[in-house]
Parts: sequence; C-alpha cells; structure tokens
Amino acid sequence: MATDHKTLQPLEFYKTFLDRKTRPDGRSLLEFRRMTLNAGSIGTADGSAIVKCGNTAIICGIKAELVAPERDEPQKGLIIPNVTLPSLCSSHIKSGPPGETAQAATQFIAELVNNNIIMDLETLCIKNSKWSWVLYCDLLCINLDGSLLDACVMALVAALKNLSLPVVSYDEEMDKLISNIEDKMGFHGIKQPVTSTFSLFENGILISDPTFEEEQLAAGVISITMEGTSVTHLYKPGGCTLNEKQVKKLMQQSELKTKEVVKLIEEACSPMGVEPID
Amino acid sequence: MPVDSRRLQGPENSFSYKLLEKKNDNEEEAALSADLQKILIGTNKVRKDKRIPSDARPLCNVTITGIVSQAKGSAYIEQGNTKLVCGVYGPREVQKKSDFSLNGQLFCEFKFAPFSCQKRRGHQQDNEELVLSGLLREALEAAVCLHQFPKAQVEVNVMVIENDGSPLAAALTCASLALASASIPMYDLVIGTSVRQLPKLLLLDPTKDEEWEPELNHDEDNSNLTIGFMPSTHQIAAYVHEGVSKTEDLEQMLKLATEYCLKVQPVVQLCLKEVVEKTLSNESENKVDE
Amino acid sequence: MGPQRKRLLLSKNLLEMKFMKRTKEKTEKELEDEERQEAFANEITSAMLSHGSKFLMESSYSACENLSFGRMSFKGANPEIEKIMRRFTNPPPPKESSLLQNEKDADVRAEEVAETMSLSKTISRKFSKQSQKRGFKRPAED
Amino acid sequence: MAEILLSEAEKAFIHHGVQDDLRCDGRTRLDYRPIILETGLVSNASGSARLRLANSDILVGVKVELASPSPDKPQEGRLEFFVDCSANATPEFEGRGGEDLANEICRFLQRSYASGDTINLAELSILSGQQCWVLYVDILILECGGNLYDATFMAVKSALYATQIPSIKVATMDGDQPELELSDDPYDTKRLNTENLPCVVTLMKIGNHYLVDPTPEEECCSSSGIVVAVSGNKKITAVRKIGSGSLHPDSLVSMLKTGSDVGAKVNKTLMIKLLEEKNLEKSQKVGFMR
Amino acid sequence: MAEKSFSTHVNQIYLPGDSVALSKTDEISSAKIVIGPGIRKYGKQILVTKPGVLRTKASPATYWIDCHHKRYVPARGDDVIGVVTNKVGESYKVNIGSSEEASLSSIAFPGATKKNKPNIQIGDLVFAKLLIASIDMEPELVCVNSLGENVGLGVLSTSGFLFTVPLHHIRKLLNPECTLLKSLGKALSFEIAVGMNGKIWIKAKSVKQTIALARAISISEHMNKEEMNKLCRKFVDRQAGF
Amino acid sequence: MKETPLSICEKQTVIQGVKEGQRVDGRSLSEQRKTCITFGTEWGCCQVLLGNTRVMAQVSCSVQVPKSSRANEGMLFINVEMSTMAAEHFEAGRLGQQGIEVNRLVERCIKDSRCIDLESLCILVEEQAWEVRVDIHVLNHEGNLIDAATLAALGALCHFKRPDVTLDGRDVIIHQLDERDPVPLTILHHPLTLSFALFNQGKTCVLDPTNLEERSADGKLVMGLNAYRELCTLQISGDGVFIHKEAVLSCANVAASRAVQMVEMLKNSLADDAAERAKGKYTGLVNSVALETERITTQSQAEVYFKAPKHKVEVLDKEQLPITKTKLINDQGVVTLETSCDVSSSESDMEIEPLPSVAVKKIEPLPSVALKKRVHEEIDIGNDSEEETVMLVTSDLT
Amino acid sequence: METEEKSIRALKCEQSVLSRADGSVMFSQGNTVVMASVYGPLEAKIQKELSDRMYIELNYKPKIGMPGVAERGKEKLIKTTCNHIILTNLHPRTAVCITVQEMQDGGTLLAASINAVCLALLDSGLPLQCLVAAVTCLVDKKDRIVLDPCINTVKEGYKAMCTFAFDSQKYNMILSHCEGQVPYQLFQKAMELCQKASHVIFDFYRQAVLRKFSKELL
Repeated sequence: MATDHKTLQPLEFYKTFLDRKTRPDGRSLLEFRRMTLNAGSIGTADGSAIVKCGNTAIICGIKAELVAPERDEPQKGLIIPNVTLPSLCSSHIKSGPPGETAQAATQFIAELVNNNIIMDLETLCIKNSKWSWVLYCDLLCINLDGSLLDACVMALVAALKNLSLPVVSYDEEMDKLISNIEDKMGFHGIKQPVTSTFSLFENGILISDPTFEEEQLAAGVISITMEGTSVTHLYKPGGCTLNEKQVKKLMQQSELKTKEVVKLIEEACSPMGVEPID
Repeated sequence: MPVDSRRLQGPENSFSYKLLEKKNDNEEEAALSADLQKILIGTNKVRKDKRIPSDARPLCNVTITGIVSQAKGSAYIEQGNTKLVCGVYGPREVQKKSDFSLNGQLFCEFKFAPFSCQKRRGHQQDNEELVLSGLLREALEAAVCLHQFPKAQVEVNVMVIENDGSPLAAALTCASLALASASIPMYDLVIGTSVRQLPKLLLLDPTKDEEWEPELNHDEDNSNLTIGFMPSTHQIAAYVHEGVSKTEDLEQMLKLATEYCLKVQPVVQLCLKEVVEKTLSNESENKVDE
Repeated sequence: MGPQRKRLLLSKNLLEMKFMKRTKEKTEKELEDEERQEAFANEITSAMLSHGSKFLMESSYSACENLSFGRMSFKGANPEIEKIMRRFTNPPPPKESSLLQNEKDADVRAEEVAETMSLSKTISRKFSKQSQKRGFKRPAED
Repeated sequence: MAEILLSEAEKAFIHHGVQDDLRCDGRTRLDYRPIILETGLVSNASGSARLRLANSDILVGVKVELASPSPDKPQEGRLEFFVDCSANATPEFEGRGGEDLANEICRFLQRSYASGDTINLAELSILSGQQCWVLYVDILILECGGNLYDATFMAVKSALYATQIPSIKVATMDGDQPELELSDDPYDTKRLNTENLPCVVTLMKIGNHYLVDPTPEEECCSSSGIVVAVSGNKKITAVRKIGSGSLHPDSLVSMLKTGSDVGAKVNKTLMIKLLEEKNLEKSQKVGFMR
Repeated sequence: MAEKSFSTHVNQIYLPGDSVALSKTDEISSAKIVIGPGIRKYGKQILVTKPGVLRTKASPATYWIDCHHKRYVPARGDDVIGVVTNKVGESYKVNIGSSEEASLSSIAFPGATKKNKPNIQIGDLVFAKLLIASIDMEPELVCVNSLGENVGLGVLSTSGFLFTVPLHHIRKLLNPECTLLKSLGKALSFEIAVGMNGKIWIKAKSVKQTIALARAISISEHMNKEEMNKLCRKFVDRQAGF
Repeated sequence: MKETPLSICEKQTVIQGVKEGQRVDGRSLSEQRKTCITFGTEWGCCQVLLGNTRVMAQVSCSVQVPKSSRANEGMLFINVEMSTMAAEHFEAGRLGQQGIEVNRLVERCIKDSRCIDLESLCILVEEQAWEVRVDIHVLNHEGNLIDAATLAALGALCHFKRPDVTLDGRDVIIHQLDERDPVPLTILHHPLTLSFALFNQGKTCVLDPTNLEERSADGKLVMGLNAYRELCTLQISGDGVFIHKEAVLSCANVAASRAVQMVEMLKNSLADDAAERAKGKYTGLVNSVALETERITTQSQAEVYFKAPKHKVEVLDKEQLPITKTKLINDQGVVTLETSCDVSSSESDMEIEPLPSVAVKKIEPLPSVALKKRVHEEIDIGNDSEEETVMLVTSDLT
Repeated sequence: METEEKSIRALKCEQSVLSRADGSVMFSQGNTVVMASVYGPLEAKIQKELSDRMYIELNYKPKIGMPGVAERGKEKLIKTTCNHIILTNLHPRTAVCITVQEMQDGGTLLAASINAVCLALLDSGLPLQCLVAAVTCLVDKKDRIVLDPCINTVKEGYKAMCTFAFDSQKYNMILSHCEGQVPYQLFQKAMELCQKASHVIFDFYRQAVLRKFSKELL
C-alpha cells in the first residue's frame, strides 16, 4: 500500500516525511549517512582507498607514472582524475562512454585539483622542466546512491595520503632518472578538503547527504567543499534558489561534517585502523 | 585519430616507474624464463604464499546482494588478492528490436579497473576484456534457464578491482552468485577455477606471477587451464586452455580442477543459503509492518 | 460566437410524438450545428464566458487583436476569394445564411439519393461534376 | 557464426545422420570437406594464401616490416594478427556484427602461436634490442561456410609457409651506429620454419557424438563444442570451448584426444600439399578465377 | 517590480517575472477577464512570461503581451499555411512550423465526401484553420467552417511564392489598422494568403511582380505607418512609370 | 529535427525566376551578397558575413612531432564545426553530409593548394614543428557555406601570428606573446572558393546561391581560385547534372575576377584591423556587435532594393566582349585562366555573359569605411543582366 | 581588505542576430563576446522526450578544438539554470535546443554565457518564470575582491574565482560556482557584491528589450 503511494506519487510520498522532519531511511533532515573508509587495500595500485557513504561506494586507485612536464608549467606535476560510473553501479547508467553525471563529477574533481586545493602540484615535480610525476587517479563508483561528489573527494584524499612510490631522482650529467625500488616515499602536504552535498526542496527545506532517490525528487542541489573553516569550492548548478540565510546554515553544517571526515581519514590512513570493505 | 573527449586524457608519453627498475634486474628475468619452477616453488614444495601446489586460495569476504544496492543482484568476492564485484540487472526489455529472440539473452561486460593490473589499463574495453566477456557469456548461458525470460535480457557486469591471477575463474563464481542473488533461474551454479601446468607439476589457482604468460615462458608443458564447472550437474560450462601440453596432462589438470570445484561447492552454497534466509526473514518482518 | 438570445425549447415528450418527427430532427440539427459552431469558433464562446473562474486563458493572438482574415485578393486576381472577402467585411444577415443552409442540405440529400438509390449513371455523374465545380481540381496553374 | 534458420525436422534429420555416422553430405563424423588452397597469389604481399573449405573462403596476406623489438623481449621479432570479417561473408557481419567473432579468432591465434615451440620468434630478430622483423598477418574472411577456425588456421599456416623474408646483413659501420644492408637481389630470401605451426580442429557435439568440420547447418544444431589447436608435433597449444552448451568432463577428454589425432593428420597433409605446390611452376597460378 | 498605476503601464515594456496590475474597473467588476498570450496566473499574482508590450482591450476585458516570435506554437482558431509532407490513410500530415506536424483530414474540405476528395500532392501548400491545438494533442486542421462551406481555406496554387516572416510581422499585416496590403492591392493585382505561423503565400501576374511584392512585404517588418506608405508610393510611382 | 520541407511553389518560383534572370532576393545572377569581414582580439580570429550566412574561424597552433614522411614540415589541420546554432537540422558534434563536403572543399582549396608555407613551420627536423589548426564555426546557414568558410579560414590564417621560437642548442625556447613579437604565417597565395548554383540543365549558373536557391537547384559548381586567377580546385556536384563547357569557362572567368576583388577586400580589411590595433584600446569583435536599430533602419534596405542601376551604357555594347579560353599552365596543380580570342557567336545561347574586361578594371579598392557598417558597395560589375532585373522589378509592375 | 573595481564592464548586445534561429543574440561584456542561439519548441527525440515538460538540450562550443569534459561542466551549469527559469511545463514532450558559442575570451566566459543565454531566451519569446543575471568576481592574491575581472586580471592569478547567478524576482542565488580558497566572510562579501551588480545587468536586459520594441511603442 505504502509502496504503491511511493511509486505513484513519489514526491508527495516524500513530502509527507519531510513535513514530519524525517526521511524514509529514518534520518533527520541534516543527518549524514554512516561513512566507512578503508585505505591501501588494493595491491596493484600505488595508492588506494575505498569509501562508503551509506550505500554509495567509491574506489579510488592511483597509478603513478613519469613524464616530462607541460611546457607552460615546467615546475608542476600532473594529476589526471577520472570519475567512472560503470554500468554495474546503477540501473540508471547504461554501459558505454561516460554520461553527463560522470563527466560533471570528473570536471568537479579536476577543478579541485587544478586549484591546488587537494595538494600543491609543484610537489610532484622531480626536476624542473625535465621530469615530474603524473598521477592517474581513477575514481570508480561501485554503488551509486547519491552524494557522489562527497564520496569521491573523500576517496581521492585518502588514496593520495596512502600513496607510496619509489624515490626517484634525476641524475644531471647522465641525464637520466635513477630509482631504487627499496625505499618508498609518499607525498607530504596533502590537504583535506571535504565536500558536503545538500538537496533543496521548493518549500525551502534542506536535507544533507541525499540518496539517489532524494536527488531525483529534489528541486536543486548544492555541494560545498571546505577545508577547515574556509570555502575551497562551492558548486550549485541551477535549480531552485537560495538566500544568504540558507547558505550560512549550510556552511555551518558542512563545517561540522568536515571535522568528522578529517578524523575518519586520519585514523584510516594511519597504519592500524584498516577495516575491511563494507 | 579519435580522441576520447568525455574523459580527461593524460600525456601520451608517460611511462611507469617500473621500467626504471627493469634495467637493474634483466638477468633475473632471464632466469625466470629458464627455470621457473625453482622460483615459484621452494625446495620444500611450498609456494610463495605458503600453499602446497594442489591448494587453492580461500574465498573470503564473500558478500552477496549488499554490495550494489541499486542492482537486482550483486556479489563481491576475494580470492586471495584477486578482488571483483559483479552486478546483475534485469530481466529487462531488449533495447534493440532487431536482436529479438524467443530465448532470453545474457549481456556480459567484463572490465578491469584501470588500476587493477600491474600496468595501467585503458578506460575502454580492450580486446582481452571483450574476449573474456564473450567467454563469461558462453559459460553463463549454459547455466541460466534462458527460456524462462523470452524477449528479455539480463545484464551481468563484472568489474575486477584487483587482479592477482585467475580473474576469469573468480568472475565465473562471482557472476553465478550474483545471478542467484538476483533470483535468475539457473540449472546450477558455475564455479570457476584455473590450473597452471609446469613440467611435472600442477599448481591450482595460480596467482598473477604463477600464471602462464605467453610473453614470458613458451617452452613445452607450460600452460594454463581455466574451467567453469557446474558441480551438481557435473558439466563443464567453460574451458579455456592456453600453452603447450600433452593430451594426458590436460586430463590431469581437468581432474584437479573439477575436484576443487566439488570441494568449494558447499562453501558457496552456504553463503547463498545465509542470504536467502536473511531476505526471507526481512520480508516476513515487512509483512508484519503492513 | 454563440447566439445570445435564449430560444424557448419544445418539451421532450411533445417532440416524441409522431407528427412532430420532422420538427424534432430539425431542432436536433440546429442544436448540433450550434455545438459545431462553438467548436469551430475561435473567439471566447458564450459558454466560456458564462461559467468558470474569473480568469480565462486565451492562447491565440488572432483572438486578442481581432485580426482580419488572412486570405485576400486584389484587382480580381481571384474572384472567388474577393467574394468571400466581401462576405467577411459585411457579414450577411442571418436569414441568408439559413437560406444557404437549406439549399445546402437540400442538395446534400439529393446527392445521397443519387448515391444510395444509384439511379442512372447520368445523375450520379452530374453530381460528381457539380462537386468538381465546387473547385477541388487544384487551382489553375497559370 | 552464420545464423541460419532450421526447422525441427531438419535438425532431427541431421541428428540422426550424425548418430549413424553418415552426415547429410555423405561424410563420416571425422571427415573434412574438400579444401582448395593456393599460396602466393597476392603479388604485393610477402606471403599470402587463399583457402576454400567448401564454402568458407579465407584470404591471408602477410606483410614483413622492420621495427624495433619490444623492450621486454629484445632478441625476438613479432607476429601481429588482424582478422576482418567482411560484410559480404554473411549478412550478420554487417556494421560491427563480425567484430566479436573476429576478436575471438584473433585472440585464439595469438594464444596458440604464443608458445615457443610452434614458431621460433628468435628467427625474426636482426639486431638484438634494436632491429627485428614484424610479421603482419591480415586475415580476410570472404565467405562464411562454417568451421571458420579450421579454415583460418590452415590459411594462416600456408601463408606463413609461403612468406619470404628478405635476407639482411648487419654491417657495423662507424662504431655505435650499425648499418643494415638489404640485399638487392629480390630472390635472395629466406623462409620461416613452419613445421610446427598449429592447425585447429573444431569438434562440435551433436547428440551424444561429436564431429569435425561442421557445416553451418550442423553448427546451429549443436549447442557446444571445442576448438583445439594442435602443433606439428602433436602437442596441444590452445583449447577453448565454444557455444552456449556445456560438456561432460569425460566426453571433453575424448574430444581432446580425437582433436589432437585429427589435428596431427591435418598438419601432416597440409605440409605435404604445401610442398607440392611450392614445387609447381609459378606459371600455374590460378588466382581468384575459380 | 515597482507597481505602476494602470494608465501608465499599458503599452509599456514588460519582462518575464514582472507582475501586471489590473485596471481598477476590472478589479471590481464581476465580469470575466481574459488573459492572452505572454501572461499567466500564478497564485494571486498575474505574471508576465514573455518580453514585450502590454496590450489591453475591453469587452471582454483582455490583457496580453505583444511579443516577438519566430517559432510558431499552435493556437486554436489560427489560420495557418502548411506544407503537406505525407499522406497517412484518410488524412494528410502538414508541416506548419510547429514542434509537431498537424493532421488534416481529407474530408475537411468544402463539400468533400468519402467518395470525392481533393487531390493533394506532397509539397503542396494548404491554408487551413487550427481546429484542435492543445499542448498534449496533435494539432488538427480544417479547411471549412462549421457549416462545411468554403470560406477561402484550402489548397494554394503552386504558381505562387511562399516566404516566411516573423510572427509579429504577420500580426502587424493582419491588423485592421494596417493598410500595407490594401494599398499594395491598389497598385497591382495579386492574391495572398497570410498564415499566423509566419508563412505568407503570394501570387501576382508574373514571377517578377510576385517577387517584388514578397520583398516589399518582408522589408516592411520594422516599418511604421509613414514608412509603409512611402513604400507603397514607390510602387505607385513605378506604375506611373518613372 | 529535420529542415522544414521545401514546397513545390518555392522551388518553381526560384527556377522560373532564374529563367527570367530574376532572383528572389533581387540580385542579378552573377551578383554576390554583401560581404563583411571582421577580426577578433586574439590573433587568427576572423568572422565573415556573406549576406546572412555567418562563419567564424579561429587559428591556433601547438608544437608537435612532424610526420615521418614530411620531417621538415609543419602541419595544417582544418576542422569545420557545425551546430544547431546554424540551422535546426544540424547536430552539434556530428558533421552531416553537408558538413563533410564543406570541410573537404576548404581543405582542397586551402591545404591542397599549399598556400601556407609549411616548411617555415618546422622548428627541429624530425623532432618539433608547429601544427596550425583552423577551427571553422558555422554560425548561421543562409546558403553558400563553402565560400564563407574558405574566406573565413583564409582571413584567419592571414591574421594569425604564432609565438616566436629560438633554438638554444637542441632545446627549444618558445617566447610568450608579450616577451617577443609573434610571427605571422608565410602565405604564398590567397585561394578562395566561389560557388554557383546550376539551373536548367547547367545552362544557367547563379553565383553565391542562398539556401533556398541551393535547395531548388539541380547542382552546384564550386571553383577555387586565387588572386592570380589561378584555379586551385573545381567541383561539380548534384545528381544527374551536366553543364555546358562554355558555362564552366565563363563561370571561371566571373569567379576569377570576383576572387581578385575578394582578396583585395580581405587585404583592405586586414589593413584596417592593423590600423585599429595600432590605435590601442582594441576591442575586436565587440565592434561587430551592432545595435538592432542599425539593422532595423529598413529604409536603407528599401533603397538597396529600388536602387537604379549605377553603371550603364559602356557595358551594353557587346562588340568588344572577350570570351574566355583556358590555357593550362600547371604549377603545383593550379590552372591559370587567360582571357583571349573572341567567340561572340557562342554567347547567344548562354545565360551568363562573360565579364567585360572594362568592367573588371572599373573596380577601385573599397573604402575602408564601407566595411565598418555592413554595407560594401560596388562589388558587382556592370553585368547588364543585373541592371535589367532592376528595371524589371520596377517597370514590369505596369 | 578594500575592494577595487565596483562596476561591471561595458555591456552590449545585438538581438535576433542570426536569421535562422528562433532567438539569438551576440553579447559582449567588456572584451568578452559570446553568441547564443535558441531553437524551440522543437520536436523532441523519442529517447529524450519528457512526458511532463520540455527537454533542454544545451551545447557549449569552445572556440578552439572539440568540446571536452570542461565544456560538459559548463553545459551542466547553464542547462540547470535554464531549467529553473524556463517554464518547461508549458510545452511538454517538446525540446528546446540552446547553443552557446565562444567568440572572444575577455575573461568571465561562464557569466557572459549565462547572460547571453538569458537574452537569447528573451529574444525567442519562450515562456520564462523569471530572468537570470550572472556575475563573476575574483579574490586576488591580496584578498581584494575584483568584480567582473578582465582577462589580464585573471591571468595575473587569483586566490578564488566565483560566479554567481541571481533571479530577477527576489535576487536569490540560482547558481554559484566558486573555485579556490576563500574564508567564509570574504566569500559572503563577494556574493553580496555580485548580487548588487546583478541589478545593472537586469536593467541592461530591460534596455535591450526596449530597444527591440522601439517601433511598437510609438
């Protein structure tokens, strides 16, 4: 009976919950889903992390390679992020090249990367205008159930913290790279931006960490990325409008989440505290 | 040439740091091809990962249905370090009207995650993945009761997260679990396994560096066999053999493999049983609610 | 536009009576025509004005700006059209139209007769000719 | 493979035929259909062969090119296969229809040629780590009359047999930069050792029996079979099950046995025929006009 | 938006999202108020949805926005010119430049019956009235009035010329005040069909005349009265033979 | 979304009109629409208006490894972009039949005629060379895209400047635009295309056809020429269309003289642009953003339409009309047209008269002012058919 | 921290600039020039058809090369904005096709594109719920807010670049897209500044429409 109502008029069905200040999965409006994080579980990747926010599951694997840096930015390394939504992650995704959602997500991550919000790209440089690292960061969605960006950013940061590479140095006179496989190193100064996604409804109701279904029903979405207390990225495509008061409120919420997530990443990336997937 | 405008492309000329290492240990590699057996098996007849030759890696973290909530059925398994996920969708209407058939259809997609192998993989399906998809499909078609969903198609998507040997075998097991959890009618589960043949020695369920590599070792009596076996009906759904060996050896390998499958069967069945019980109990609860 | 005057209607059972049969048909036809007219009319119909909310939506500009009819002919380029134009500029008294109506359904009936009873071919051909005169052969190419 | 519609009656007829070891075209289960073979008919290829197995028509061209060897195998040349299922072979191949099949065949070729005792790739090396020959083997499927695997492999083997590699001298000139000298005499060429190149036998299971060289009709009667690649010295170099059916281990084993026997025979006869043809006068080329 | 008093805000520019105030009389009177194109009722407010000039008229009190369009959206009762693109069973498919092709029954012609239908080729032009035009129905055309009689609708000769102008230009031409066509008509003999969907079909004695007229009409898009008269005078002059 | 179907009467009128030497937009058969060329702030950005047809081209360059086959040359890559902006039946990202044709013809005209000196684009043989890329965006399709596209591409190439490079041993230093003056491309000659629509079995050729004319014509004749009256490419398309030899020749002649003028015009507008830049505060395409009012002044249009023929008499006497004959002088695959000998007899059955040489002389370089506002007078030579039509439009009204 | 550049660069536009499009505009903001075209309501492709509203297809065409992931990002931003301002439910089962073409990059292309699209929509006469105006500002290295920066200012480098879009009714934020790091107070300041600036653009819209209807008003 309830299910019928749900299938027939999903929005009305959902509104009835909102009016009672709750949600079908029992969360309160501004409550986040349980997050689990598991770093370094993929041996073939140079750095990896598996993140689950509720049902949404993202695997980030990093493959590092060497390359001559770009002409116009000789002192910078490269990070090539790609968000992939394989057809297995949702019934709404059909197999084939990346769709709109995937590309938008990729672009979002790319913006974070290019603005040095995740890490300073110059630390990836081995020898100015000669050699630098290029990190292929693939964000693979195993289960798509809303708030994709939150999980992606979290996974990427964790994977970067988990990254371990051989020490590679540049030999001037021989003009070649030398590496000894034994001593591994990671990169320092990886920042900890945290993205929090909220859904907006026409009647001004805001909910945080929406599920896929909620995203479909909502009238708008906003993703706030913060590092500590400062805004590092704010992404609100179209949809219904917001006033300053609402924005302020959301900022506070995302600040709260930021603290939590940072703690989680910290303990996951420290040697102990590795928990199995799911 | 057509560039993929839907993804961010890296520089063309980047190369893996592993190539730097290569230079140092050329001679070791030469040895590798010369007498592999010594490297793989210590004098005490134990493999690198402490297994005896006729021993397989345990199936662990087998997760059914939970892993992909959006899918009709799904499964995740780890066989040693080989990790893969499988999601099953459907039966749904066939997209193209042209390929209409009275029997149902299986659509299989086998994909290695870009970071799942030693060297970085492309995003698009390459030939190997296409062929593997084909093998997977043929194997599962033997197990699924296609006549039960005419005009419809079931999608089986396998994603290898980490590949440490015998991915196809693992995929077969994983896929049939996922299909079962999606309650797609099947004659029997398909359980996959592979065997590595060395001169006068067989290794069950080889890891990546135990596997037969066409590039590395092409002397005789070196080969790899992967089968998909249906224990209850005692039928072979998939059979792929690569490398040089005599017919009688093949017989041996097949025997070893089938025995293993029969051993694993109860384990797998147990996993499924739990799932079924859980779902049933949940349903009954829901009944109470309404 | 629907006729404003309220016509007094004959009672049903009166109309049921045998001798009233033709009248009944007639009245029914009139009503029908009115409905069709409403259906065809592009202005706000009387019905619309009489009931519904205070506001009416009208999607057509031609209704709002009461634009003139778009088919015109000048200096006898197409006499037929010019005749019609005249009719539009000074609409004919209702009588005439009803008269038109009569002769119309008159010849319609004749046509039916010709077809149904299928008299000598000559007659049916005659009508087919007539209908041709009514200008269906695609306008002359000059 | 080519899709053809068969009525139940026809299928039954074929089944019974197979049962009594008398097939529709009068063959026994282990007979091949007539084969027409000609090599060296594509003038601007280094080696070529056209093979007609009943209605299956295959054209193979081999091009020899200089290239630098792959870093992980400095002292070896390369073999590169490309299979093209042209649309006029069968309507199913139109558009991208043939790709899957082409892929499967291509990969199977790679795998069965991969092992060292089929072809010795060291022959193709010129200057270790710097120069080697690369053999581009292009396979064009002109018409599809069943049993493509066997036909293709025979054609490939013949083409490689006929392939002439120009002899080349390494004259070390100024210190580090060695110069390569191509001999200017066009007939100064060498041939590969193709003794051991594998042939393939396709065995299709119909009813309780299996048969070789199936016709399209037989192919669509059978739900499963195996493809066995057998090298000249009666070794099995690759096997895979085809079709969506399943097989019992025992029958599989016996199929493997038969496969290897038949394969060896095919190989021998093929070599003989090739030798005969080689000794024929060049003037007697027939070409496509038959 | 700042509210203006009624008198000031008629014939003023309005932008989407602006709200319209009714005249005092209309506010109080119980009479119906007709809301024309470009305006919609949103809760209490009456909001503008299209940029343009606010126009009003009395009896029935009507408000609408005079807006510029190029793409035609079918409106019930409009007379349009369409190209016949296909014949399906008893009806033709007609392209009237809207998102969906309109259908025209082959018996919706004056005096047409099952037996005797007009013969229409694909590519012909028809001048027809929109009987049905609703957002969720295929538009339907007829070439007769309610009594099934000939009112100038129907197939147009292939010897004329068809050209397209913006929709507001059409409305200008058909506006009773506009004299352009009439005065051109004084200059020379031609027949014309003006469709609300921005298509104009015109046919004069010779191709040259036809084209000359067509160009004159399309030029007049942005002309005001005087300019139009000037244009017409030019024609008359030519006639006089300068 | 498909293009609105062509009605029978449109097609017939166009064809009939052309028969009578009368085009629906009042032009004469060999008259072009008004052409206007503007440039952007970035180097190598050129917008061309051909009547209402609007095309923009942008040139860009990058350092690449040269092709092994041409190790000492740079590369030229031409890419035509069509989107729904230009017409509802175009699809973004997918070039249709038409798109591919345009792309190919532009390549043939500009790339294959080797008007850009590619050797000068090589930096280090076999290692580094410039790849020059031309992106041609079709913005509005009112017919004759090909001519507009080639003109835009050529304009952009002429306007383009690449960053300067210096060699320090084996490594290459590329100087930013601000630190060293950029270098223009070396252009050997200026090829353009001119298209004719073919009517009544290729007897009548109509220059610079509109979309309507293109759709109603039996075929199309495209000619690529440069200012030296050299033929770079020629294509006759259309199903089952055949065309008279003489027609081709005289088309070639018309085209040749047009090409001369167009190149002239292009050079002028380049000069103007340079001057503008010199002044500083250069805003590029912003100037070509006209206020509607400019367009809305319809009087001027009316004038254009009713304008009485300017040049007259001396053209009319057909005696000294030269008729073209081609002589093949083949250097890098171009054919030089040379006018000689007189065959005035043949011209009776031809609709398009060859251009009087007098007329060609008559053209003085266009005043740069004319370019600013999109009118640019005088482009048509006194081809008598033209003035005749003007008369006809008006006098026939009796 | 004081703010410099309180004003928006010169705005200029030409409406119905393309003869074929139903609505089109060539819009310049400073030296940035963008062309936008609108076709519709058109027949929607079956797979794109929406039963209850109009499908919006939006293509953003860069000046050089093929559109890539970055353009898809822009497309999504603009498209969702259009989805808010167009009354899509008035034309169900149809499609509108909007194309944006970069013509000249003088900085702030995103904002310019959004404004251009809004003008093109006005020109096409599609039913709109309200208008939208987008403004970009950047926070430079010295924590100063630069409103509507020109290309050179952008090239000099910045801490953060923010683009906001507001609706014409309540001046609420429809779209916001900020890259780079800013403390919240500064962010808020930037937002207010842009909100004020948006009025200028709305006035410009009105002027443009007024100009277009100049003849009709007489």
